[in-house]
Amino acid sequence: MNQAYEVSHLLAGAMLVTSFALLYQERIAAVLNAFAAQSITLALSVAWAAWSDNRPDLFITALIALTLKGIVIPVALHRTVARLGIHREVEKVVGVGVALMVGLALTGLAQALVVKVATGTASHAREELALALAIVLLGFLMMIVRRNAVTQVVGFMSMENGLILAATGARGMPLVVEVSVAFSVLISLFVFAVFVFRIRERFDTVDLEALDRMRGDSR
Amino acid sequence: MTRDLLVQLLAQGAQMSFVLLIAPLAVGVVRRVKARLMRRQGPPLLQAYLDLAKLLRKESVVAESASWLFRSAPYLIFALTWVAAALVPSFASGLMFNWAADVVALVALLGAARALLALAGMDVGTSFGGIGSSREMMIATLAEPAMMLIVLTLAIAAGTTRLAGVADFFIAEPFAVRVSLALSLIALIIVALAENARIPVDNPATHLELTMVHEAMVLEYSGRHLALIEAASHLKLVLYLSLLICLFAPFGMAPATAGLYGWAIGLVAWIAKLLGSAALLGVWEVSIAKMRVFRLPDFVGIAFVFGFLAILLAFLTRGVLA
Amino acid sequence: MSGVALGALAVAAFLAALTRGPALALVYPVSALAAITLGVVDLRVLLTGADVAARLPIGLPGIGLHLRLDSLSAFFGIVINGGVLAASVYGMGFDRAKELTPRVEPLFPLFAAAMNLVVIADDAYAFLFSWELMSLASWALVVARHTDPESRRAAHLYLVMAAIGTAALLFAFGGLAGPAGGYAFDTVRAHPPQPMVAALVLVAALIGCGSKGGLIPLHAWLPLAHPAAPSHVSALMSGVMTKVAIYGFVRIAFDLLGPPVWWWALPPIILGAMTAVLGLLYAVLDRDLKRVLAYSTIENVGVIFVALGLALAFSANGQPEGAAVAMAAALLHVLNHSWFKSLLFLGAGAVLHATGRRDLDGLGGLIHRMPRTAAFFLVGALAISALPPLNGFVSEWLLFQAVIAAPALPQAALHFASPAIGAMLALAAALAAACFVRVYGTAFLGRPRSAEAAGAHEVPLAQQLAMGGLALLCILGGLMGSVLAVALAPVLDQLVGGGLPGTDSGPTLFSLVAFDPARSVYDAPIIALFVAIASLTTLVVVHRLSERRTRRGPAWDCGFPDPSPATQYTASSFAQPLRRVYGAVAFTARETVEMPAPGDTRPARFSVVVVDHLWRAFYAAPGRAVLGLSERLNVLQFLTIRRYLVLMFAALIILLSIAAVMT
Amino acid sequence: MIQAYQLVVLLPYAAALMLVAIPGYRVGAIANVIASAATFAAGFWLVTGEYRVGDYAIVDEFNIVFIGINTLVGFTAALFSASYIGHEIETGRLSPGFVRFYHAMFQAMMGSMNLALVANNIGLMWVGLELATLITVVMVGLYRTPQSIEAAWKYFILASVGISLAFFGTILIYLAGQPALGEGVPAMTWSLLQAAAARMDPGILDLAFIFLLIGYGTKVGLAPLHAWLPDAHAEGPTPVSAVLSGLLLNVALYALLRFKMLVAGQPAALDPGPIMVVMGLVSLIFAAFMLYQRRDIKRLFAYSSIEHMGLIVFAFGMGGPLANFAGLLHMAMHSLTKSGIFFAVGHIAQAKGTQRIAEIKGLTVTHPRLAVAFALAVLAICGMPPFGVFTSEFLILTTTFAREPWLALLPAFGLLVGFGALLMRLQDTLFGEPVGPAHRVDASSVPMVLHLLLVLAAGIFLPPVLVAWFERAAELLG
Repeated sequence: MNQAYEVSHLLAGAMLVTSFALLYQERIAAVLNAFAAQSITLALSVAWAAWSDNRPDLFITALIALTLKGIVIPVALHRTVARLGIHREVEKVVGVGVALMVGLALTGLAQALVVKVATGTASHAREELALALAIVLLGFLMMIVRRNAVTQVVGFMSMENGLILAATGARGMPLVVEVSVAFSVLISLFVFAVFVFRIRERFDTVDLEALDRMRGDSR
Repeated sequence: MTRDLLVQLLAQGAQMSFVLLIAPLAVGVVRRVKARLMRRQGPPLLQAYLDLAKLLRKESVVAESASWLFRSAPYLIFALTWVAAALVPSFASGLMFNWAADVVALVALLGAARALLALAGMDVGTSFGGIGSSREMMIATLAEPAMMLIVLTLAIAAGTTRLAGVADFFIAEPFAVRVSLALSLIALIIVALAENARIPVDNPATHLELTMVHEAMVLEYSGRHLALIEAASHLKLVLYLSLLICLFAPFGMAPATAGLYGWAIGLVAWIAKLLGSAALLGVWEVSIAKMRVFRLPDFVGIAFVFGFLAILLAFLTRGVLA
Repeated sequence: MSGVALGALAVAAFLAALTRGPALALVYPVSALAAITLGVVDLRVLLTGADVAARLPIGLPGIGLHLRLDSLSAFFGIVINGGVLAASVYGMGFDRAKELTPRVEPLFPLFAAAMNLVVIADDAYAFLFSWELMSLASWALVVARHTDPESRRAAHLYLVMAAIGTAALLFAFGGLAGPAGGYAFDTVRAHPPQPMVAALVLVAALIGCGSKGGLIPLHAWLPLAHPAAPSHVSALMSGVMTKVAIYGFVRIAFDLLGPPVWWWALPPIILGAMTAVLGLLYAVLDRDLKRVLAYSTIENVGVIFVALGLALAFSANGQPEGAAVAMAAALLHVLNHSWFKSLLFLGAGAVLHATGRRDLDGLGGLIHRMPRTAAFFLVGALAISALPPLNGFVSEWLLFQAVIAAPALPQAALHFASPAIGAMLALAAALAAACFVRVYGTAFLGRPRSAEAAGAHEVPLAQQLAMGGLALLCILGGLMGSVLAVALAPVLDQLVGGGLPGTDSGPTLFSLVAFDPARSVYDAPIIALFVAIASLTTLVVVHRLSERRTRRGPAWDCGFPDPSPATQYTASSFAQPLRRVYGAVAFTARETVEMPAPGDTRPARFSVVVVDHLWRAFYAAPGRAVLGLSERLNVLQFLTIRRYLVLMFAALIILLSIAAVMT
Repeated sequence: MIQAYQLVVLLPYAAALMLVAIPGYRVGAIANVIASAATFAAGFWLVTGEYRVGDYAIVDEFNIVFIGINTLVGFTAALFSASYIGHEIETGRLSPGFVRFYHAMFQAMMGSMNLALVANNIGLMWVGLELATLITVVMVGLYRTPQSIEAAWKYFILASVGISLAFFGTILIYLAGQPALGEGVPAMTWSLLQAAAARMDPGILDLAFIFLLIGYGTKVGLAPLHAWLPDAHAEGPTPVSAVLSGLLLNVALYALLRFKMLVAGQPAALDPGPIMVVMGLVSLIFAAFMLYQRRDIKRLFAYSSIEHMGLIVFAFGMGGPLANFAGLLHMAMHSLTKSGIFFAVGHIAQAKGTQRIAEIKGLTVTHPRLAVAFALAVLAICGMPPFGVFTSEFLILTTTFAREPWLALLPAFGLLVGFGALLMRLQDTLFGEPVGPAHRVDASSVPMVLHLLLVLAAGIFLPPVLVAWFERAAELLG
């Protein structure tokens, strides 16, 4: 039994590494590739959980994670960046070093929070929960330390990956498939809005600050 | 019983008429002493009576813009002052009328007279009436707090605010000259000078527009109205003098129960003391010049300070502080 | 129960009068009728002493709405309904076409009903419900002349201050009711709060009722709001609403808080004395007729709070007869003030109605053109200056007797305070006399200073009737002071357990006795009688002795009479000595005279700068602080989406680290 | 046989599907009103029916009141929007094309909100809330002006982050409940979780409550998370703002309170009281100060919603039966009054053709009846008697002072600062010389008057049955 736990723990650890990779990248293309890697690892982990707990419905989630977030969305975003001629570099609010340090701190916080949990629950569920919490926090961090709209979308999606990981980690939680479907709808709406919004409004810079000049309530 | 009531009534009537008759004499004495000290012949002692008689006979000229208030004010002012004067025990304490009001009511009656006079001053609508009224009211705001402190000291010392009661207390122990009472005596003298518009506060004899206060208000009066106003101011002077005498030099005053004989002695003593204090006032007025209007707050302020000190000392001596 | 039924009828009548259109003119007769009905009910309860109570199922769930008409409420009910009656009779004088608007008339009965409700409320919710309704109705009345920005600003400040007062009262009743929520006054009386909470409750009640009454430093709204309302409404606000504020304080401090502690007396006494003096200094320096009256309301509220403070001090030291004298002074002053202040405001309304001007420097000589209003205003002015035969002096005399008895109190703080308080009250009395001589002198006497003043005409009969009635009350109140004091016996007994010595103890039936006849007596009728006899005899004697001829001629004016009315003393010139003496201290008043260089024909310029420190410290500064802070915070509305996410992230991380650290 | 609670949820969804097929605006509006009326009838039937606890649906004292208010305000909003949107189309501000799916979205939103209220399963409730939020995002962008797109975009991003955090909280609740209730659906049903609260794991429960507080708190509009609310209210059409302010905030707070009940059941867990008190006070005082700088009338009342939500969260943070009762009462009164105010604002915007306060003057002269209704509504929200908000604020402040005298100063300070600003703006709009156009207002004023009457009635007399529900729920809240 613990052999199954070892593999799922390994895959969750791999996803955490990709989250740090997201923070590390300089160019948008690299960010998208790192995100694709994270989604594929998620798909493997969900498939492994489905196989080891013989819960067939999880295979659908794994499939969605693989196809939609692993392949379709990164490719679409690659093409958007190319078509719109959005400049390649990632506009950083905080340097890479600082971002990584904060990431480590968040992971430490996640560990501290989860270690307090009484041993009543199965121990491996606690480790998986700690990793999932760390991934969610790192996804959130990604959204706020990078200025590009694309990196924000990626941050949001990596946060959502953390959620799906936590959901699959929770043994026997119903509705996981339905929720992962709902989330993928949400994300596609997100990307769709970024895609449509950009072309029709012809904004040159993708920097969100530019968006705010059109405020309704002037100072 | 009715005989006793009759006697009381008679005594009260006598007291009121005495006060009225002697007032011009007191003013005459003050003017005569001032003149003699300035090595002048000075007007005859009865000059004030002659002035009043002259004014009564002259016709009264009233300004067009004056209203009924202007013509009726003199009568009211004279009546208020006369009743106030009747309240102050002169030759005997405990007369029939004095339980009707205490010191606070007395001060308020004089306040009413002053307010009516100020209003009458403004009625004609000339600038001098305005000057007189505004300065008179300002001086009043300075004098009233000091007067209140004096009343408070008397209440602490004598335990009552009825003048008759205070007089009886001082008759019983005339020589209890405590420091607090001395201080409140000085305060009362200063307040009296301020209220009667005597020298340091206001010059009764002047008609120099910018300096006069009381005279400015009565500038427009003539004939019988002016006579009444003059009589009222004389009465007010006698009132304050007899108040000083009754509170601080009551020897010779007949107690409430004394018979006719006691009253006679009291009357003689009272007239002597009254004329004596009038003379002293004359001496005082010669020895000091009139102050500028805006130095009055400091002058009357002295009365306030002494009044407050009197109370603190009264607390001390009466051991109330325990 | 008939009382409550009548009360309900009156309230229904009030609300029925809320109709629009031509029925507007119906408002005042209905209000007058309702006021009379309620007045009769109050009088019956006050005299018989039989409380009338009722419990309606509405209001707070589980507690319901308690109403009770006990002798204290009855007394204040009489004050309220007297004022409402006078204002309604005055209101009937408005002519139908021009002067009735849906902005004022429907709110008048609502305002009156709310005030009556406050007085009969017997639980915290009903009290505050009607208290806030009263503020709301009067706010709407103050903002009736909405086109004038001044009255809009006054209305805004007024309702904000009223809200602050209500918040303070909420705290007071919260403290009284305790965590269990026992809001009915009976449960509150059953278990009074512990000392610490009681102190907080007293401070909160002082702020709440003081702000509505106009205690310094919570007064600044009153002189702006009261004049802005129509005159008969400002008469109600000044004469009656401030009394409802005092009722609130009396109900909490004397009835609900249980046995008082001696230092409770200090805040009301100190604040009251300061309010009295400062209120009048404002009044003396102000040039707007209705604002002067509003400031003098502040002064009278200050005097009443001093009396209440003394009553608290005496009853804390177990001297019921002293407390009875102080409380009688307070209650009589409430009654007297509601009469003469309403009279003065109605008079000011009549002047405004006749000349259309409110500034004193534009009036003058109205005594010739409005003889009856001038006479009634004179009675009001002399009454408010506390001059003997009238009613103002009765309560002032009782208050002075209480102050004179104060040195007997054991606590050092109280008995050193008594001379200071005595001096300040005497100063206030003198300033009041100066202020109202100035007002009456500039407005009614002398020669008219403007065309409007010259063209003034007498007001309709109904308005004269209202003013006349109040003037009569002031005179009767002055003469019958002792009768009123005795009528107060049940109220005094309920509040302080003592009573004034009966009328039989004094020399005559009408002599007012403070402690005992040997100590101090004031017999108004005898004094008035003697003054009348004296003036009549002098009249007869002088007419027989002297020339009876009177000649009308130009004013003497020291030989050079000037026809132009500008030479007369105006309101500000009359106040100049007082400004020099007192203004420099309280308002750093500075007068600068700028003389032109010799040979220069330019006229000299005289300017006066009066700085209102209280306004600057307690109103301007906080106002600026709030606006400044809101400007700085406004940045948060214009951040980018990323920065909002940073805020959200920070909130999450803070909470997570708290959770990590805590358990 | 169809149960009331099923009807309340399925009816709007069915109506939504039907409305998608109806192209015309006029017919759509009427259908929308009929559907909302039917939902209101179902809601009324549910409210008067008896409680039942199924495995997916629950009807108890706590959510019965909110279903009632939800369906009522939904109906009045539909009534108002029928005439309001019609006017907007006539004046050309909205082209018929934009409004194509408006009614369908309206009904779908109502259905999702009812789903969230009725759901006994915390996952289902999350789905209901998420759907409602996403639909309102699209409706906020209805006008297709740059400002409304910007507002919708901001609302979308912040709401999505909030939704995902809330979902994470839901997973944690499931994890915390798992040891006590075993795997599968039981560990996500309210009634069972509530019963087993004492046996749940305190550590995970704290973590879960924090995530839920931040996640659902975003939709409640508490201070640091409020950024979407002012712009969404100002740029969306007025009926949407009314529903947003009146209902969506309440449904999110309802969800938050359900979880507070859970945490209250577990004494070992962190006490949520102080956290909620702090967040409530921060929102209350922050929003009060922001009111002074607002130029747009709808943003003004959006910040007033943040202020009142802060006060409500403060009341629940204080805890104790009386404070909880006051909080529930305030929630109900606020939703009725605020939606009433937004209806009035809709009228004013149509009468004056603008939302900028500087350009709205002298309403009492040009539209006296509208001005009086608007004045009464704003005074009601400021906590003036005789309206219901006064009762709840009375209870909140007195109980707070009785327990923590010095703490009571803060909410009072916030309310007074807010009152100063609202009164200043109210007087600016009502009084003075009229400025700008004075068009005829043809949006129906029935909803506004109905809401005012309900709040007035609650201010004077609270029906015992309502009081019993609130008291029962207040005990549950701990």
